[in-house]
Amino acid sequence: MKFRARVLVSLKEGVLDTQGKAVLVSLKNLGFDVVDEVRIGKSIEIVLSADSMAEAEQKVESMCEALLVNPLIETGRTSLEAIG
Amino acid sequence: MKFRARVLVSLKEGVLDTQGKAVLVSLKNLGFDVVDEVRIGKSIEIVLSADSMAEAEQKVESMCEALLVNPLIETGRTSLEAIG
Amino acid sequence: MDYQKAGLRPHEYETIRRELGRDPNETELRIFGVMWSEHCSYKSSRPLLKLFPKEGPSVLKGVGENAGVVDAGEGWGLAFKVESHNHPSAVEPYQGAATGVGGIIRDILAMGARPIASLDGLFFGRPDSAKTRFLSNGIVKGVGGYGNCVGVPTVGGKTLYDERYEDNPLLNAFCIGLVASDSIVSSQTAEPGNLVVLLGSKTGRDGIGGAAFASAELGEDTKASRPQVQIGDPFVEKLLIEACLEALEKGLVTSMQDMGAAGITSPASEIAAKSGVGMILDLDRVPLREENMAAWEIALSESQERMLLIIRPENLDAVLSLGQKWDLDCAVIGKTVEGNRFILRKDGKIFADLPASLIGGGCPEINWPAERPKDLDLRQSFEFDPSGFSADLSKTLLSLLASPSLKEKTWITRQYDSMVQVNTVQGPGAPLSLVRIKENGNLVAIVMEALPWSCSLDPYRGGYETMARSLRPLWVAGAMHLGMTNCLNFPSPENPEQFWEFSEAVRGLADCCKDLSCPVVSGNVSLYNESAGRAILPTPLVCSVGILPASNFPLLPGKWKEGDLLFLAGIENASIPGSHFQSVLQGRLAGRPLPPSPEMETGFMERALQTARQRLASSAVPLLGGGLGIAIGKEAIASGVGAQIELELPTHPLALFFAEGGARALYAVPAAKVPEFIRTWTGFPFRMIGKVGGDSLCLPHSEPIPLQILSNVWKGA
Amino acid sequence: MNASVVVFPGSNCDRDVLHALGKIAGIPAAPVWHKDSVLPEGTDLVVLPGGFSYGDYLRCGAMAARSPIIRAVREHAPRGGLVLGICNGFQVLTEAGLLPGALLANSNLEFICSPCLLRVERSDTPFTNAYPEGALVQFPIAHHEGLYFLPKEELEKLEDNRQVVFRYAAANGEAGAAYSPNGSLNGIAGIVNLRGNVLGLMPHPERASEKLLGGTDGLGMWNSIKSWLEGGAR
Ligand SMILES: Nc1ncnc2c1ncn2[C@@H]1O[C@H](COP(=O)(O)OP(=O)(O)O)[C@@H](O)[C@H]1O
Ligand SMILES: [Mg+2]
Repeated sequence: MKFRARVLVSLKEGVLDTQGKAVLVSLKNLGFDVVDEVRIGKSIEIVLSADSMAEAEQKVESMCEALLVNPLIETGRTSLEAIG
Repeated sequence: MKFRARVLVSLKEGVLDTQGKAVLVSLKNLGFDVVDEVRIGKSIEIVLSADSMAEAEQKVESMCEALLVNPLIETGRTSLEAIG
Repeated sequence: MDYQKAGLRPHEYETIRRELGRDPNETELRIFGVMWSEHCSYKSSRPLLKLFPKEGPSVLKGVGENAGVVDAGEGWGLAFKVESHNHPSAVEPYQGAATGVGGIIRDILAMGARPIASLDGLFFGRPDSAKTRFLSNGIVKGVGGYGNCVGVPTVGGKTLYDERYEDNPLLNAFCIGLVASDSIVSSQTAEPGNLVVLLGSKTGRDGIGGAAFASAELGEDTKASRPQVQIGDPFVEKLLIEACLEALEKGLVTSMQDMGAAGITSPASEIAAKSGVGMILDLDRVPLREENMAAWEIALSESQERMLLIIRPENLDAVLSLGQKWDLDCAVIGKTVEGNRFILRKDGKIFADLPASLIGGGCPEINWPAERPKDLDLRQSFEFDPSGFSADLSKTLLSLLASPSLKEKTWITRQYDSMVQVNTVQGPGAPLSLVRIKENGNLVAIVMEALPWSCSLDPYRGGYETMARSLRPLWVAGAMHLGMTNCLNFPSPENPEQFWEFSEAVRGLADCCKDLSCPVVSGNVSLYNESAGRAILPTPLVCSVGILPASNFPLLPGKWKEGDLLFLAGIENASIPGSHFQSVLQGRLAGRPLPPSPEMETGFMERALQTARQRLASSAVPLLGGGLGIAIGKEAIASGVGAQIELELPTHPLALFFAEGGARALYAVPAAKVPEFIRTWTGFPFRMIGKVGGDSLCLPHSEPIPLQILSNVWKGA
Repeated sequence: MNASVVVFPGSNCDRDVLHALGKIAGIPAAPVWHKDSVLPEGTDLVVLPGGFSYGDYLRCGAMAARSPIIRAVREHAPRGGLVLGICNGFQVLTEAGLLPGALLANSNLEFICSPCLLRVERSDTPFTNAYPEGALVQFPIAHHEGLYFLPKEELEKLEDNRQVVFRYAAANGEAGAAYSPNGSLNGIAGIVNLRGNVLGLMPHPERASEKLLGGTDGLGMWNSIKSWLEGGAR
């Protein structure tokens, strides 16, 4: 079976999000003063094969640990869907 | 009212995803041969004030146009929630 | 599909039908549409390019290959070329610039050379407009993003602001590489029975028709009409460089070409035509990134980071394993055969069957009518009237130093890795860049120059001066020139006045090259740089390359010493027309730049070389943008010491200090060397103009400028 | 005395380091491919050079830190072998967990190529014993992700353990966050592990090793390593 996982990787609280800050400033400069906060993260979309949703989940989990997320500065949140 | 918007910015179909390609190779090298495809995008989280959901949506829409999304190569998908 | 949709003119279509003896099919038509576009065929400029002198004792490989190669001594050659990526950079600045850098690097690689340095020429519109900010930020980030990652140092460049580039910014990318003279790769060496191998990235629908896009004016609907933006992947390019160089070193490659405009079709048909072989390509063997690509899409896709290798069958395994080693796609996509047919097949069907030489070489030249601009006389009539300007030289100097085109460019240059490869002797920030060749100890000297203001007033004189000005910094540093490459950025040739300017500028460049024996070894033409009737200034850009033997340390600027005497070598009355003074402070270009003087140039060259070789000065700069005044100002800032300028003033002190052009330089000479310096320069106009010392710059009859202020103004701090 | 310089796909300072070690410092050095899982026999020093390993696409150094050769480096370090990560190599070492912390995007979000003054905070490491403590040296930087980050308590621990070896500084000798060109916490430009045999730094000593190229302050590092390996400095 095929699955599509989406891992949202965001910077941990307390880690300076310079890019988010810069975008905030630019948005304000463009006249969007209604914006309070901007945070920028990564969205990693993975298509993979697995026998079950549970297996797919576990696989993605180990990919996060092995490579996709640096736990010192980031957290990852995974969502999964079966795509046939 | 406050809203939290999340804009998922991904590369258009057909546009070379240099990052995704490199991550795919690396995952395979790490032994994850179950992975077929990796695409990497940005996730932009915005906290903003607006009078209504509709207004918030329209504001985020114009931010995407003005700055957040490069329509030549990217598409943006927005989701919104009221946070009080 | 009709031929006009493919971008062909009626007589071009007729030529095709006549040569083929039949109607071309759709794939063939699309191929001709792209290959016979201005960008690929040079149909409007070919007659002019014949004016350039292409031979010289230094030339190892001349025009006709991807890049020319000159002799760098002890069995080493330098391959170099400059190319435009203007249209793509106007539409998607980051990727446009990035792929421009990537493309020129592959051109150099295609000669078998390891790329050792890049330079970038940037022309932007109004410095304070939002559009310019967007474009310039994106373009600079793109140049850096690509060059930094691929590990080729960006060691210099040129940046100019003028509102006539507002909608059509220019990005010219230069690259130079080092190759053993006996290992230069050629596109003329394929033999029948070779395999055609595609190495690098997979092919997608990127930039299909990009060459045609670069051959028309930018329209209102540029964004919509842009096929698919090319995305650069510098990481893959780095792998490609290493893989190709390794393949060459192991002797696995018979011939090689980079893939740029017109995708696979261009290099493949070029190799076939130049080597005198036929070629059969199976497009279904091309590794694809997207589904359902048509034959013509595969044939014309401009996906980046790909090279075409021609190899002998016995080397296939070794080449495939190199591809594997470097994680690159590597596939045999065809073979060479006897004859001259260029055949494209897919799924067992023949999609194109053409004489190879017709594709790249068959497009008829166009001789556009040229007409001297009607308003030229008016524009050239000019009498300098200083009454409208402040007579205070200090004030004028400060306002020029702060002008966008003259002020410090650190915001750009610090985004470029200028030191990787550990060869950079002089990086950005001087009139020339210097790169050491580890292999023989010699230093390569590179200068990029363009003078659009002068060219718009008098394209012949402007072209001549551009060329001469690109050589003078070499001589002043002590380097002898080896050759030049150029990028001719102009608006539409279909406008007779614009074509006249184009022709005159080329004539000016060519005459200077002939007068000073500087061969033209490569180049590129970019036309149709206009939109909505707004044309760019005529912008021929030149990169000259010279060599300095290992035993001679270069004479560089920024090294004033307390007590040095300052000398101006060269005439005192240069030209206000076309100068920064005129453009910035007068706000209107008028008059005529200096006429060429080959005698002055050669007289200057001999003495400048001698001055450098005998180390008769502590510091030296040729007079460039902003003239004598700016040269003094920048030298003081760079050296961190002031000067007292004392000389008898002519009627127009402003002209003495801020006029431009001509073979001139500013020298700081230690007292002990003065007699020898004077002996060297006797017979050429020169005079002492002051003395180095103190912590302010004192210009005649003007408020002294404290160094700190001078430097802050220049840095925009 | 042997050095191995790891070549990752995308490394671009590997040849520079080989040149500095081999041609200038006189330390025999050879390249090692990232897919190799053992270091060449007799390797005393492993250098992870600068560049853009794997394009630096996910996080700088992340993918390189998972390559086979790093497993060998992990075994080399506990044996007391020397490991030096320069620029991208420093990023790889943090990603591999061989050094603490992470390197984030420069605070101005731009690539910065510029000469930098550094204060040598320790002269008792294998890499810096030829410099007097507190010496000011000039090495260039060239990176986009050089902001050294570590959560507060851990940062304090790092300082307490005297693991900071190079700090961005001013000409008057002051050093610290105020002089970080990239926003680096506490002005940190380079750190060592507790044992002192693994050093990572963002600036490039190999670019400051020849007078012709503008400076020779980097020679001190090669000389330190040499005398350490020859046993003199231990
Ligand atoms: N785009 C650029 N890329 C790299 N270096 C540049 C660039 N623009 C300018 N420079 C460097 O800055 C210096 C001055 O640039 P230039 O545009 O020629 O102005 P000027 O007329 O003041 O010489 C030169 O040393 C040049 O190499
Ligand atoms: Mg210049």
